[in-house]
Amino acid sequence: MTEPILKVNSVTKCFGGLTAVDDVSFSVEKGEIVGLIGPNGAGKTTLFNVISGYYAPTKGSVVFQGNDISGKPPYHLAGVGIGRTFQVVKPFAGLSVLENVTIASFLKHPKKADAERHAWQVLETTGLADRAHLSAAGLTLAGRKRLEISKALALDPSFLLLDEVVAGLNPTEADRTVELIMKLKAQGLTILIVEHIMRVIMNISDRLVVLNFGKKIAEGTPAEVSSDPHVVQAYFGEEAA
Amino acid sequence: MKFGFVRVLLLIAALFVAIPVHAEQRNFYKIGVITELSGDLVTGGNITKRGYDLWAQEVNAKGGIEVQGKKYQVKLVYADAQSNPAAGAAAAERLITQEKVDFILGPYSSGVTLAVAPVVDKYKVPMITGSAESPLIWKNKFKYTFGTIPPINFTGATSIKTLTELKPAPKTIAIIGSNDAFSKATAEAYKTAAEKAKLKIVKFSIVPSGQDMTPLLSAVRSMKPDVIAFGGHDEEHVKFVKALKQIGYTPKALLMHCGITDKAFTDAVGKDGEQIFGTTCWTGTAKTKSKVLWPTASAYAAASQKAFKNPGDYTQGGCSAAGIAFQTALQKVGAKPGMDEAMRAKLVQALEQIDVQTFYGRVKFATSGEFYHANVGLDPLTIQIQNGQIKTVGPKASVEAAAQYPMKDWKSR
Amino acid sequence: MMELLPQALTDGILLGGIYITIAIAFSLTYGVMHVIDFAVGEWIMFGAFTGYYLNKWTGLDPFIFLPVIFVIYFAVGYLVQPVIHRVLSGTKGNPFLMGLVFTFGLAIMFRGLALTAFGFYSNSIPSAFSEGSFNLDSIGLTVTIPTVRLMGLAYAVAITLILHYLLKKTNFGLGVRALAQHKDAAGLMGVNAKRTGSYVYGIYVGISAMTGVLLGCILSIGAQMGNEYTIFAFFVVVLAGMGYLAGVPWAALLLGLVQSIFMIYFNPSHTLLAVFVILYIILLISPRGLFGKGV
Amino acid sequence: MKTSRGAAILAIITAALLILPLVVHDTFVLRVLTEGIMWIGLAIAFDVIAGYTGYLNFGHGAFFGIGAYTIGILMMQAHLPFWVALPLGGLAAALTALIAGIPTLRLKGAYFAIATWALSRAIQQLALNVEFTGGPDGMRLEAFLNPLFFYYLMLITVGVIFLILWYLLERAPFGLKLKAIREDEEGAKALGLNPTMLKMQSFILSAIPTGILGGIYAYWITFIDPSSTLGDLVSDQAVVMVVFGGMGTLFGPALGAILIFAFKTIFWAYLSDFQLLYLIILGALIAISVIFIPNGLWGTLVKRKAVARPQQKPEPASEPAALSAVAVPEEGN
Repeated sequence: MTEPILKVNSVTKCFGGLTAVDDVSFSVEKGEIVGLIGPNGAGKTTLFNVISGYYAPTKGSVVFQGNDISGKPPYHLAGVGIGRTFQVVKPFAGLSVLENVTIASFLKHPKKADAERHAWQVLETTGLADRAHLSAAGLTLAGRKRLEISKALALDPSFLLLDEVVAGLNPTEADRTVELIMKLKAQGLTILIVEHIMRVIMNISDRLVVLNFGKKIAEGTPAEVSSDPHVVQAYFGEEAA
Repeated sequence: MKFGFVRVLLLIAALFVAIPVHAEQRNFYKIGVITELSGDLVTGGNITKRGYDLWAQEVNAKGGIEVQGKKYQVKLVYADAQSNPAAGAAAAERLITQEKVDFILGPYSSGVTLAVAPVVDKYKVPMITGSAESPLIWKNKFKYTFGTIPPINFTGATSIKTLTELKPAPKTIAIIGSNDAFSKATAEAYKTAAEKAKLKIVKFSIVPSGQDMTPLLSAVRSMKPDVIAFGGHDEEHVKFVKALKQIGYTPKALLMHCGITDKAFTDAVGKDGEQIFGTTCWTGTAKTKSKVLWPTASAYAAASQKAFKNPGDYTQGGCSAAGIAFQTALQKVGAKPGMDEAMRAKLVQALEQIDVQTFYGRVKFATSGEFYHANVGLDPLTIQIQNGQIKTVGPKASVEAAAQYPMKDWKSR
Repeated sequence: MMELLPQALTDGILLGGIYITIAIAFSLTYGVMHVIDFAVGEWIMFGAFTGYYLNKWTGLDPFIFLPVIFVIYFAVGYLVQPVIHRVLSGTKGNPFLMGLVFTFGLAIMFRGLALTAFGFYSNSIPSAFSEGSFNLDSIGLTVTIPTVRLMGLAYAVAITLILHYLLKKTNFGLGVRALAQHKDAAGLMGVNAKRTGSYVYGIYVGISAMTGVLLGCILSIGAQMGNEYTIFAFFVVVLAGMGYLAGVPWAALLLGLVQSIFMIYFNPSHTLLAVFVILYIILLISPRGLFGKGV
Repeated sequence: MKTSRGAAILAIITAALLILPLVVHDTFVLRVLTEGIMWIGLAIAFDVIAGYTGYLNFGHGAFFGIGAYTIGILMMQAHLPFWVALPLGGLAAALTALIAGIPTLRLKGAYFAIATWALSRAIQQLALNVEFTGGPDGMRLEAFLNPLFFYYLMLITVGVIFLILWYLLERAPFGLKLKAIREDEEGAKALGLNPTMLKMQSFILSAIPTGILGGIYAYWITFIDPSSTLGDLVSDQAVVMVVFGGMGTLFGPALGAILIFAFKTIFWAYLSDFQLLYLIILGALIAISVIFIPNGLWGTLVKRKAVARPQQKPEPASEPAALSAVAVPEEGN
């Protein structure tokens, strides 16, 4: 068995007295899509922030492609191949869509012309090419979520962290995004995804990791997880248990 | 729209170039005035402007300056130095090259004067400043720059001397100066004079400009100095007197500088201004006699009162005297309007030689030493505010009234 | 030198009182409207001259006019605010910066108007309170407290308490706090953002104008006096944490004490240097002001 | 807008400025142009940190003053020739930016603006209180009053500054990276950008030209003192010029500098009896322009043009809406 691309080893993250992530361990194999689910406040986004370098773990470590990356700044992680999106989308509102993506392309294409060409390619992939010259502030929510993915992709990452890229979209748009994610997987990208919409996450994930109150309560294939009593209890409360 | 940009540029360029630059034949003297009409020093700048204006009015009212039997009117052209040396230098260049002025009446502040002086030297156009009095100006020995107000290190000693002659003689002094060029030089001049007069200096402090000085004065109060001397500007004088009064310390004598001779000071502080000493070279009641324009200081004060509802102070008088100095030198060399470089050089020579009695006192510029081209003809005066009037209390030869000493307590006024 | 300490502390606290009056209302407007008002010093200056002329014409003590001046300038502020609101709620450019530059323009214009209308001389507002002072010799301290400065401190405390009461105990205050917390949410709660903003700005301009009268009694007045007070208003508010009202008195007292102690015990010429360096260092250690509670 | 046409027009303006002294011999005109060019340089340098990076530096004047004092001290006390002292002035400003930037660039918005203001005031107080600057008396440099020398020196210096900044900010990736920092510092990190480093580079890039211009100013004006070179004048004026012209562009601040300086100079030179009116008009102008052209003059002009002219794209636009809000790289923010 090959070395997993990402290993999360007993990661704990505390804010003051509050433990947002509590001793979580799991790993992601190359080429798979792993879903990270859990009720609101379960610590998913915090864990994302730890993996992408926005927070240093209080305890434990994150190993990416065999290197300990815990506590490394985000821009360093982008450099080693980790791309991420934000749950609250963060477009550079004053710039055009193309410029937004070009900025990300600079990572692997230091020349401006190359970066722009690369950005166009990414926009073709994500279906935003027709809106390339629009101001990013002028995009719809769906467009902005697509832009988030485009920016992460423009980094040419080997590992993608997607934070609720489907939530809030209408069914058609959601389907298009799912299609895109599957296409990325087919291209060989490894993806860790947080998503609220069960229909989506159950369909696309190879495996699921379930968090509740900062702790990992289950891990396995979607089928395994959905029948796990802990998970059912976490999601539907005591009445269902 | 890029063409719009070009058009704007061209328009601006045209505006400057279009101004006629040919030499003028004229039958009046065109005189440049560079002073601070805006910015931090707007008060001082406007006082100098009044001095220059009053001189020009008076000259013109008398038909002009008589040179070789013909009378020429004077016309002042102003340029605002914006309390900024760079603007002062630009003003000089504009007045000289575009307005083709015959000579220049200079800025209020020493800083602007120091930036203007090299420019007038370059173009060989004489300038007299009626106000700037930093010792630095004269040390630089600019050939074309003169000043009618003697430098502070020339005047400071007199008032300290007057104070030491009072009975019972003061023994201790605290000296405070604001941290600007003029005020700091004033404080230092007082310090030098106090050392020479064997006064014990219990405190010598320079404070940042414009600040509340109450805490410092509290410290001074604990040392109980007989004399407190302060170098500062108009607004600081008001603050200083009020602070001293608020903490309730009345020294035997409070010495400030010429700023208090302006009526605005007594207007502002009222009876709290009483009995404050100052250093000056001129008051509206000075015993001066002159054949040029105003016959006496009081005639000048009356004219000023009529023109500006203010009898004028030492700075304003110095500025009017600057005009008189030029006037005298012009007559001496017979320089008619539209002077060439040779004539202007002669004018400078004449300025170096003049020794004239004016309403302001004697004007005589030093031609060597540390006061090069500063007026050393004046006798510094010690003045005191008595019943809202400026009275000369020293030196002996000029005394108008006996010094009131020690100072009356703030509370019993 | 130690016997000077009580006086040094007293002077510092009294000076701090002056800084409170300059900064507290300014902090309120920042908290609510997020505008850095460069014209704060000019409002103070206008108030000072209004007090000066009212005193001159009527011969009455300027302290009597404080309510009149508040009413006049409250109205002025109330009327000016919609313009600032328009600048700040613009969608183009950077509204924060625009607000700042807008008030900067106002400040320049006001200074020009004041020089034209009031002339260039410095002046002073006479008051019966400028005469006396209290001595604490009877309790064994060599401390003098000038009555007029004590009035200044009392005014500062009164303003602070009134603002506190207004914000914490009234419906209006609830609206203001809601607005400061979140503009959109406040709107949902039925707070009229525009109207409330106008009241707040009116209160701020009114208080600043009254402060001007006080400064005229304690220090001096002049058409160009505004700039120096603007700087100190900014520094106090930044030190307190911008928009954090409760921090203002402490920050103001700290600045006053630093200035006073420095003038008495160190080289007075370095006083402002010390003030700026201390402000700078505090910002570096605690980027949101002394208490870390600025917005 | 087409780069070739813009470049051609710039070339024409440059050529015109280069040959101008052959036609115009009036030294006052040369002086005014020299100062105008200086303000263009100061405004665009200020815009690097303020407009492109989004950090409003109220201490910009400190770099100018430090440059001026460095040249003054090195020439008058160390007796170094001007050409040796001048780069050292830029270096001194860069060092100041480095030392001041490490802590201040962590601050945001108003805190940064006021901290930098406090810093510049502290530097001014320092200059007032130490011996080697001459304290409040200021410092005089040896007068070398050659108008042509200073005109060409200023023109070439500002021209070079403009070209370097134009390349770095509009052609190289650096400018877009700075804009990313301005728009969203946290988000930029995820894209591999190191904000701390970029902000520092931007701060230094803003400081060096400013320091050099301060040095030229000192030698040109021959007198410097704390109130004129280390006061608020440079910072205040730069803010006004940049906001009026249009932030986050190079042409905007240049246009703002030209118009504001021309307005100021014309008023000053030919309407000097109305100096107070000048303050009132300038103040009103700033306030009104903020209300009606929040993107600055250049931002507004370019936007209107951009809407009028369809943007060329590699493929046809599929949505008509795309035309209504086309953005171009120079767009101000």
